[in-house]
Amino acid sequence: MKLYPVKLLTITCEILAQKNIIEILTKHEITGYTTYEVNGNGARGLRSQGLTNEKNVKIEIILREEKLQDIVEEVSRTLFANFAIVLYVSDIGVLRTEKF
Amino acid sequence: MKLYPVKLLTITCEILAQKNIIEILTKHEITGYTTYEVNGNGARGLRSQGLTNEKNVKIEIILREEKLQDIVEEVSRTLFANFAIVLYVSDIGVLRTEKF
Amino acid sequence: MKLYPVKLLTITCEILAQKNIIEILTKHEITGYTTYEVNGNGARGLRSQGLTNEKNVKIEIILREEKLQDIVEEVSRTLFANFAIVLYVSDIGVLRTEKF
Amino acid sequence: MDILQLIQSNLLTPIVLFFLFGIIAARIKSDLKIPQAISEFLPIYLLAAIGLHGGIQMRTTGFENMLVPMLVAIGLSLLFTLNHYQILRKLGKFNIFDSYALASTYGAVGAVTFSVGLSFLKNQGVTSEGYLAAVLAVLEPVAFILAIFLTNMAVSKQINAKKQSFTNDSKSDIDVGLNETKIKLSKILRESVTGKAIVILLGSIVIGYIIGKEGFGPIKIVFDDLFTGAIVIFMIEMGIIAGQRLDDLKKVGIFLISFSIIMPTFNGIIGVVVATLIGLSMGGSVMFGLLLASASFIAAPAVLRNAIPQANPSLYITSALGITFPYNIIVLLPIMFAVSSLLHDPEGSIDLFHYSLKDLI
Amino acid sequence: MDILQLIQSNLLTPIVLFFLFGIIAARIKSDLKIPQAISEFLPIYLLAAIGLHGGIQMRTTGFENMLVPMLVAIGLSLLFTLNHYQILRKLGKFNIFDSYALASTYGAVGAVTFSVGLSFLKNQGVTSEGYLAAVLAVLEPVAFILAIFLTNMAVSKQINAKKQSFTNDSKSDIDVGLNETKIKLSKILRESVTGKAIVILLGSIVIGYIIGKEGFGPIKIVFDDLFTGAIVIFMIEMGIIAGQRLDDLKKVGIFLISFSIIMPTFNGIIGVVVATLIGLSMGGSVMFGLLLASASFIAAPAVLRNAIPQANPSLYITSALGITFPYNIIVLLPIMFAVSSLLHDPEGSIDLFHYSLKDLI
Amino acid sequence: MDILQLIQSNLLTPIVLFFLFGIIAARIKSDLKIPQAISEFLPIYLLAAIGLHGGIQMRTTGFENMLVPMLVAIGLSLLFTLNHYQILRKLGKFNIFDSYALASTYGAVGAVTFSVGLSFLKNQGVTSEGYLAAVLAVLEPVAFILAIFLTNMAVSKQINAKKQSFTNDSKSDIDVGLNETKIKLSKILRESVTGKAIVILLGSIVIGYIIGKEGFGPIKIVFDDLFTGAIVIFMIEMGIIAGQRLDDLKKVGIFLISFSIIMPTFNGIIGVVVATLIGLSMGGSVMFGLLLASASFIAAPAVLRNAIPQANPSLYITSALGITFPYNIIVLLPIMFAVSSLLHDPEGSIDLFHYSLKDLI
Ligand SMILES: Nc1ncnc2c1ncn2[C@@H]1O[C@H](COP(=O)(O)O)[C@@H](O)[C@H]1O
Ligand SMILES: Nc1ncnc2c1ncn2[C@@H]1O[C@H](COP(=O)(O)O)[C@@H](O)[C@H]1O
Ligand SMILES: Nc1ncnc2c1ncn2[C@@H]1O[C@H](COP(=O)(O)O)[C@@H](O)[C@H]1O
Ligand code: NA
Ligand code: NA
Ligand code: NA
Repeated sequence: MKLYPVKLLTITCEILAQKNIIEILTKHEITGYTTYEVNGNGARGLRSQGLTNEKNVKIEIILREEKLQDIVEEVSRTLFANFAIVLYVSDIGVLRTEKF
Repeated sequence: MKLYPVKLLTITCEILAQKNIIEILTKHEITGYTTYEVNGNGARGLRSQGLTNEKNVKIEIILREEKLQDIVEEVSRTLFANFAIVLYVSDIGVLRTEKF
Repeated sequence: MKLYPVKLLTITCEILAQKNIIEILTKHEITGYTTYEVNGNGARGLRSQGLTNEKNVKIEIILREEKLQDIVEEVSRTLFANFAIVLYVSDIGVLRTEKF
Repeated sequence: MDILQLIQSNLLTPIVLFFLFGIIAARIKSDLKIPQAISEFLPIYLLAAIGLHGGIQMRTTGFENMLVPMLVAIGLSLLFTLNHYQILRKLGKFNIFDSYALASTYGAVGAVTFSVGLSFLKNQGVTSEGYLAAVLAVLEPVAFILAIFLTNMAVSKQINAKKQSFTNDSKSDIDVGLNETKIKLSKILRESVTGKAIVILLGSIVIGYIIGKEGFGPIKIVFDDLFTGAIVIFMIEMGIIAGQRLDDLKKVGIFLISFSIIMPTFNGIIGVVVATLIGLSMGGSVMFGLLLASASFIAAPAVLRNAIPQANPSLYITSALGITFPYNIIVLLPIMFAVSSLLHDPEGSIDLFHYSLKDLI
Repeated sequence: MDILQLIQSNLLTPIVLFFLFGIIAARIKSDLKIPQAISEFLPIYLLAAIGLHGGIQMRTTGFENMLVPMLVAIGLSLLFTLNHYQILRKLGKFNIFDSYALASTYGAVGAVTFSVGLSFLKNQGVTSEGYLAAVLAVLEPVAFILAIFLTNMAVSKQINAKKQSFTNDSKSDIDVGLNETKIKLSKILRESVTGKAIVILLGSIVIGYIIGKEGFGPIKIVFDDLFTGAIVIFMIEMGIIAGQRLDDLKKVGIFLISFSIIMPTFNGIIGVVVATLIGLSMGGSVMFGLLLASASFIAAPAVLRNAIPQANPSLYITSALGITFPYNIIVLLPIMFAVSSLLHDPEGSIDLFHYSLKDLI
Repeated sequence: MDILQLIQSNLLTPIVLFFLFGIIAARIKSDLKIPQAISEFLPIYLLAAIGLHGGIQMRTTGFENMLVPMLVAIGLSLLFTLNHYQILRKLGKFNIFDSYALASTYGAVGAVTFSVGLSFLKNQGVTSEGYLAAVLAVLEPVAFILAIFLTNMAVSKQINAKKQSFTNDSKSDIDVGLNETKIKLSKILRESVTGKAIVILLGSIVIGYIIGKEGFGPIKIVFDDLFTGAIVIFMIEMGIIAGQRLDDLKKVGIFLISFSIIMPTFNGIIGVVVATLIGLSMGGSVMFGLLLASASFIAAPAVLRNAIPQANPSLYITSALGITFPYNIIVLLPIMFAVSSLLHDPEGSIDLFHYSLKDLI
């Protein structure tokens, strides 16, 4: 079973920015992603108390290196200034590259 | 503190396949894993609405490279065809290899 | 968009140890982290049933390599003996190193 | 009241209206949803309430008269499952897996449909036999077990056929099927019987039976008075889920859509008639018919996804939840009520043919 | 009873006490919290109850008399939003984004405040017009839409100004604003109207209207009798959240704190007076005033965070939830009640000046 | 009714039956569970209801007679904790950490047990002193504080002993213990007092005291009428958790199992007798006994896991939840009820020795 190298992009952001991120993904023709609610602490303070709208969400996207650049660029350009957000990339191996 | 290289296998799949995966792990004598419910979108459509049974779960297993191959092979052989499932492997470092 | 290499420290532990870990992070002047509740199985048995206090939590910290050693050392020294806990480190890339 | 009037007045109950509301909310893509913890808790609560109620009533009426209805229900459920299979496979041209999955989904019962039925009768001031809650519990696994057994037998038949071209020495299909099925079946059986729906239902029946009417007193407000309100809240979520599924109707196809309406009608009416023949009350016959008419949409996916993973879940979930459930609670329930009224009191107030009679006179 | 007495007696109701308790629990950093699923479910439940209640009442009173109050409320809400903006921008020196965000937060309405108001009136044995629930639903998006439109227009004005230094050929600001806003506005409008609060509220009004009093019978216990208890539980969580926000008051500044108290008082009293003039009942005028006085703290962040992301959310959330909400339910509600009593029955029992009169005699 | 009859009739209440049902559901490995949000919310609700009830009653009876029972309860709780330690360390041969952890778990109180006790009395038509809710709140941290103090002192004693072999200049153990404990203790104390159980309980007592009976009216249905039904639902989850723990009984060992039954009986009966002596009512004495008999299984793990992390949590959780809790609510509660009846009315209807008397005559 050979594992093919692809990228995992992980975005942790306030829940109200999720929609914007999914829109960016859709625009770049990426339809596969996984999301879940998380709590967090960062430059914009504790995000784990209060109303649901003030929670965080983590969005994970497995994608090929080719698409990574554009998406990272667009997310950072349009959302970094106004939202609580953190983003990182890691190297992973998958079986079926045709899926991503 | 030296970090020893091991593998992290991450499986995102529909919640009803969780049992099958845990069974495969048990068969290969792996008892350590972490699970949590997630939402997702992929080839089998949006998996974040509707009944609980239609949600996804993420299963993470820290293991030695030796065991990785067999498990990945069995999961892909028995579950890929019939379940919504995605699987990837990453390199991590741990302190106590004897635990895994 | 250049990605700068930093470390991702992931700690999976029983929920009652979360406070201790956050204290260690604070002591080392780390204020950014993400947490979420997970279920798990390990040396200390199934941690996904029963009272909330018996659940697990996952804590993820993006940090620079310089701080990693001290924190890993302190967590393992003070918490490994008495708590259900697992810890691993991975390599990731971020855009804004100044945040971490 | 004729049937149409009954359907119309049923359409205007909070239960049905909030279900329709949920569908609309989903269609206009509202972000309305009942939090998962609440919508997971509500079926447990509803089944506990049904069970307690049933148990308390069984205490006064005794089990002895329960045996015949129970066996008849099991027999009909098995018969219907086989009948569904033939129709789906022969007429519908579905593959073996989808056919068996669908056949058992419609052979099994729907606990939520049952709750709505009880509430409907309560509203009409009609009672039903308490032991039907026990029939509900027993009926749930039956159709699945049959379908899983037959699926595995069919699979081994195919395998055997291939083998036989090489060798002549082979066990009968049934033997092989039995063998290969045994492990899977015992697992499925275990899972069915320990499944939360059956466990809470049977447990509550027993507890209801033990505590009786006086013991029920202090918890009556929670497990009786709040019942209809709780269903209403659950119906919002059911409506939302059904609404989200409506897009999948295209994938389901016109054959299955017709099946999802005709089959329950057929099964339900037969159920009402048979129940009347074996002596059930007017309300009891409606509930008996509803048991047979209802399709399983909460238990089915959980069981079938692992037992017949080759089957396409969107077929059986969409048709059971998106078509049959609304049809059952909106249209078929009043129809069966009318039929049962007619059968139990042929001279009675419900006059199925009053327009024709009117025309004649 | 004079106003002070009314405030004092209001202070000692479970709703207000549990809210204060929640604040204290948060201040002493207790780990007390209402699980998220419950605190997400409660507003849905409260709005369903309000809607059903309103719908049932509208059936008896009819809509025809609803039009005038509805239009007046919309007009006042728009007027107030513009007024807020002027005050915040000119006097408060806030930037455009914060000014519009705050202006619309206070121009919009608070459904939770409305629930508390209904409960307050119930306690006082006073009724109000059912159709106000519909006014609540319609009023919610209005202020946001105006603010978003004006923000986008302002932004394009600036862009245009820059462009004009290079070229003389340019469309009017309003055209550009309209254009750029259209896409955003239609999206926001869609999201507002399909937002869970409005959907459940409108849906329940319609259902209440259809089922009427008899249809409501079986679910009355859940959607009426449990109402006040449910608010009490929700108030614990609201108190906790408000308490956690108290630290942010420094960031908010003295100007905004004053604004958060003076503005609602002004808007609310005007609301009561206008409502009385257009013929609303004593209780209805209180609720009308409360609609205008209340600030939105559940819908506002969800809408504004995406529509005006440049605005600082901690300003509008903290002032609306941390200051205005407690002020409204503890102090302003009794004041408006007294004013409305006075206006509806000038000879009546509430004597705003009884001390002065006493002193004179 | 003699004790056996009382135990038997208690066994057949919904509360006990649903607890047993939960155990069975866990044993047969059913996937039944109450969603976490609900089972986290229920204790908050139960404590609020207990607190409100207690506060309202304290308003009529006043605090003045509360002081003596409160001090006696604290004294007994400390004494019992020390006693437990001796038994566990000397007879049970447990290590220091496990001994102190277990000693305080049994010295502390169980709020859930208290709820069940109140419901039991309600069923028997017996009332109890409202201020016992306040005793419950005060009693919770006491045993933990003592145990943590003593553990830290013991640890520093050991460290000191080692040091002394090198040097002769050393502070007394108590000084060192005090010092090292201070930081930890003040933290634990803070956490105990701001822990959700105590906060909601004390808050509700105060609110109940302020609003009194009339203020309670509109929320009575939620915080009184639903009480027993809510306990029943919670008991399902408690039963499931206890059932999952049953496997751990082997690890607990025969000594600790006996301890978990004998100790509560001893503490409870003493509690009933002392309460009777200091003048509590018949029902109040039962509740006082139950306070002392009960072991903490919700607060204990949360406090001890951080305060004495060296102790093995499965020992104290399993014995408190798996053995003592069921024993208390099923067997000991009726026994204490019988004892209290006897003590309060020696000529009364409960006749502990009716068989022997019968035999004699
Ligand atoms: N160093 C970090 N490690 C892990 N997660 C982080 C870190 N910094 C921020 N986050 C997450 O990202 C969210 C937004 O961060 P911020 O924009 O800094 O408030 C936080 O609420 C955390 O969930
Ligand atoms: N590209 C992707 N990145 C991250 N998660 C994915 C991706 N594709 C699929 N998934 C997850 O895997 C689940 C199953 O995928 P699928 O079998 O493609 O429907 C989805 O519901 C997602 O949670
Ligand atoms: N091999 C593993 N892979 C992933 N997670 C693990 C593994 N071992 C343990 N864990 C997680 O770490 C927690 C504590 O582990 P332990 O201390 O071994 O009981 C478990 O409950 C799991 O959530
Ligand atoms: Na059926
Ligand atoms: Na307003
Ligand atoms: Na005790």
